[in-house]
Amino acid sequence: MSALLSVSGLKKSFGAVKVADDSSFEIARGDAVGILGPNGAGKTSLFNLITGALKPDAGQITFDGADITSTPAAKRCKMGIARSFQVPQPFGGMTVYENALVGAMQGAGLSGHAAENHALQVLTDTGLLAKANQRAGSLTLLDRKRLEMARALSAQPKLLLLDEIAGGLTEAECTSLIDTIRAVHATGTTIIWIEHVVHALLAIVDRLIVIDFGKKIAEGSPKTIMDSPEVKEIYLGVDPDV
Amino acid sequence: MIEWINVLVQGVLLGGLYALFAAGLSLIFGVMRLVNIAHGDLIILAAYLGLSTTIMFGVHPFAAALLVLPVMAIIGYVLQRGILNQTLGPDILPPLLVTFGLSVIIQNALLEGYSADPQKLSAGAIETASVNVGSLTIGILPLLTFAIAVAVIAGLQWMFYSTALGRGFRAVSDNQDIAQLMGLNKAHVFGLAMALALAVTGIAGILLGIRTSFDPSIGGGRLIFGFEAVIIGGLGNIWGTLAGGVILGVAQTIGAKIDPGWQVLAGHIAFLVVLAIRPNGLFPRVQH
Amino acid sequence: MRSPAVYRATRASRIAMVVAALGLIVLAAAPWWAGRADLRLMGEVFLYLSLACLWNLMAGYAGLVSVGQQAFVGFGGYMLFALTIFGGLPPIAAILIGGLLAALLSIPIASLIFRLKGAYFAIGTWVVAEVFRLTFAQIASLGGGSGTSLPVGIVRSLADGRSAREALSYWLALGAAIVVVSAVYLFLRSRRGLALTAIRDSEVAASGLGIDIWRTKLEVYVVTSAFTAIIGGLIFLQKLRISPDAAFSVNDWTAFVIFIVVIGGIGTLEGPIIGTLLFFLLRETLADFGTIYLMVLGVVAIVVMLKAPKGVWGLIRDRYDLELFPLSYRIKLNDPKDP
Amino acid sequence: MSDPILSLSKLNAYYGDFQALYGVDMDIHAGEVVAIIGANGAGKSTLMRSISGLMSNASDQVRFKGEAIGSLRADEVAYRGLALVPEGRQLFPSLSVEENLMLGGKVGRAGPWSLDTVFELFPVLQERRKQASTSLSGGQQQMVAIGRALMANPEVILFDEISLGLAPVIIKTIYDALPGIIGGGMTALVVEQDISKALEVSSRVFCLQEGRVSLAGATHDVTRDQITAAYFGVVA
Repeated sequence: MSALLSVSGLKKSFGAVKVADDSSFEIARGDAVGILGPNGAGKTSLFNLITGALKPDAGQITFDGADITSTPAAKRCKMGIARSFQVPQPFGGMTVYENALVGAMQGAGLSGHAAENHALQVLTDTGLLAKANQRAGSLTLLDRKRLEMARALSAQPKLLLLDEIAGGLTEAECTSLIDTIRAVHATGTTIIWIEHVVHALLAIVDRLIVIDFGKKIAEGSPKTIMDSPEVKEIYLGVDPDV
Repeated sequence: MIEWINVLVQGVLLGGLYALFAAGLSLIFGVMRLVNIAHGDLIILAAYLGLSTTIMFGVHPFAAALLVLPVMAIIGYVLQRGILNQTLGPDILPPLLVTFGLSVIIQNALLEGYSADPQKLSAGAIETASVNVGSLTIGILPLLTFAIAVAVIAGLQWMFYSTALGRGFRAVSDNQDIAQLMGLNKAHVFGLAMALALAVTGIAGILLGIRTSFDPSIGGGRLIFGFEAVIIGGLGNIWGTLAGGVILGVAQTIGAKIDPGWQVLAGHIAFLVVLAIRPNGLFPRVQH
Repeated sequence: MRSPAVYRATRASRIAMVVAALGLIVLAAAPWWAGRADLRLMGEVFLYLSLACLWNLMAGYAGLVSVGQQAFVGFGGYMLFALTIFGGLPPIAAILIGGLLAALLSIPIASLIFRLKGAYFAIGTWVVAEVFRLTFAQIASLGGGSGTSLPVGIVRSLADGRSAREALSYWLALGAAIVVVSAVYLFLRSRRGLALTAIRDSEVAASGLGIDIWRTKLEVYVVTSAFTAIIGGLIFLQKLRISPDAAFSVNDWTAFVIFIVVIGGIGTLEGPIIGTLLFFLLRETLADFGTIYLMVLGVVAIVVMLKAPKGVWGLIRDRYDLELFPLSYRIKLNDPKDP
Repeated sequence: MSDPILSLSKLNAYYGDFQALYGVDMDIHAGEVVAIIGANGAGKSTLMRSISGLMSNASDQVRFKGEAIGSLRADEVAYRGLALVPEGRQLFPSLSVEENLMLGGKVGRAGPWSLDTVFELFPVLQERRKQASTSLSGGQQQMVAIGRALMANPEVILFDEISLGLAPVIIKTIYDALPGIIGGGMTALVVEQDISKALEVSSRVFCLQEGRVSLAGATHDVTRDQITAAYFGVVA
């Protein structure tokens, strides 16, 4: 079976800083993959390249059998790629519900009651329904992060890219977030998740990719990766001997 | 043939004046990303200040510059710290609207104070003096204007790259927060940049006033000439601004040669053509 | 538990709708109760209201801050003159065709000036307007730089008698305002309007959610240009005389319009309406002071931008959560649970 | 014990509606090296912004040598002798290496640091003094950022994630240079996600979690388990 997303030889640099250095990997349909790496390793840039917010210097991205390397961002969303932003980008002047409605109408291409109901469902699933009428600009950071996920889900993606949505959550909130993501994954949505809160990540993903300096330095099952001394050193900065 | 060379030379020299219009615009955009819609009206304000000074003290316009330049600089500093600093931010509307408001205020204040009658600064013999180069006759005033433009731009370039003040301008332009950490008060630095920009505007205003007649309504047009010179030359490149001014000046004199009504239009068309083929201008600053 | 319901109209919006309908009936009957000068003034109010609504759609929603809308006002005005004088068209047809031509013309213009960003886009639009002004000043058959008047025959063809013509001119202005406000309202209420509002708030998120930003902005620019030209035609149908300086005046057709929108509240539908009323209130009050009035207007605009950037309507809305035009989607929660 | 050189009392910090710091208390004494650790989003950078004046707070929530500086601007704070090495280096791209350093010295405080002593500390910078700062490697850029802060001859220096995005060998070079900097009696706050490096150089440690101090103590007293608990909010 062909991969849903395949990235090969991806390169991107800003001046001397390489954010993607010959990155290659494949994500199969239904996968849940975690991405680890220190701050500034190029994780968010990788998402920007996959979603089309950045143009690569070299390399190829294929999605669902089509070469999307030079496809505009908006089209990629319609094809089935949606993401959450690490720094939340809510439509601040619109209500929470309208934020989700944009994804339902534009990304998922629904209209009328189908769109309205889908947006409602997404808010129910992500626990934002009680705040549906609130202006997104007045949300707390935590709710903004929830909204990031809700909006991405509202586009009914085949591939969902989550960028650090668990940071700063309480234990209970984190558990409910994990439940939500697990439910999304169970419906067949493929997930790539960048996360520093490792225990949350490990509750969902069945594979980890570690990147540093834009380079993929390890890939494998969570257990192999987390036990690898070099990953411990690079990612946590913790001396493995301690 | 000689006629066309003459057109070319006149155009280049006219470009000096446009480069002076543009230099202040370019400086403040470079330092604080501000586009000042009232820039043209400030040029005209400087011309009127020059007019009042020459009348009040009975001095030559060049001597009047000694008063006009510092006054314009003070106006710039006060304007920046009093009003314009509050408009800076990611949203482009506040600076645009506020400077638009200033433009309307300045225009109508000048109208109230000086009436709509066209005025001119009288500089005496220099206005008509000329030198002959081969079979070309070149006016001293346009030549002087061009030389001043080159000197001003060279001076700005030197200030920007070789002085502590320029270092501060570049640092604040790069990263306001970090510059603040180095002990630079950005509100003050922006005030200084605007003061310097309006001092240059003062030079432009006086030279404009000697060259042609002016009235309170013509500021908008001067803003557009300056803006076109900046974009043609390429954002962030101060020598490019001179080149942009020259190209605009030459386009205008060629247009005027074909039909007097075409002078300004030809300049605009040159600008639109550059925009169509080189949207970043002819000499954009090289990104490191 | 029943599922939550989506609704849009609020009590305030229903009341506003009824009040507006009654008000419109009264306004439509104005030729029978208002004096000649008042009728003229009200016609002018409606045309400014239309321009303000259109500029607000472009700048407040699509982020296209243009200071060159006088290009299309003047173009529409000149098309009225050119198509009636040389084409023999009836004035109203000429105005509508002028709108169509403006739409066509705006496409190549957009492809050029959309290359400029932010404030440079703004001045770029101004350059285009200057090109229009200088070009029309070159057309000798339209009076060149000094302009021309609408021939008496064409004016007479509008309606019999002066008061009938003035009533018609008033109704056209009123009708235009109703059409523009309704069109902008219906557009913003549609799914495309929702997309445009999303672009207003965050372009990066909007494009990530499947919205083609360039195309959406182009559509807004083209439609706005067409309507602005039609309003321009109506303005000069009222004036009966046109010249390049009057037709392409940056102060009359752009600066005042921007002030209206900002004072009223940019990025809202109610803002331009309130702004237009305040603008004319100020103008009529200070009319005797000449240039002072314009300086006061500039000061008011600056103060509003610095102290209350959301404008008068923004202040009211934040305080009372009011919405007269029901654009928002609201959710009625049947079973509010504590989070 | 003498009065603290830097003292935070009930420091709250907000981004709009969002509260990033909740009543943080901290006393730093002259000559101390204090580590501040915490997960992403715990409030470390907000703390640095609050102390350095990039974020404005209630005036008496931050005191420097007894003076309430919480509501001063960053440039005013800089003149009083507090310097920040910002996260991500943030050199001025239009300035050369030397100009970046000279700008650091703009506040004109007297002390041991000058262009010469900075070049002595990081000799590679002397060779590249005329180059554009963007043409340097990440590690060299970090040296410029540190040198730029030193040029102010501060009494307290804040290091915000100086190992971020640098290869381990480079991090080692930078940290090897630290004793030469803070050995001279300078007070330092070291914010790090590289916990072991932070603990290595510090005598006291504060751990932040969700905007609150979750652990404070002498470095040699706290255990790895305590840190893990304070860091992640769960016992691993």
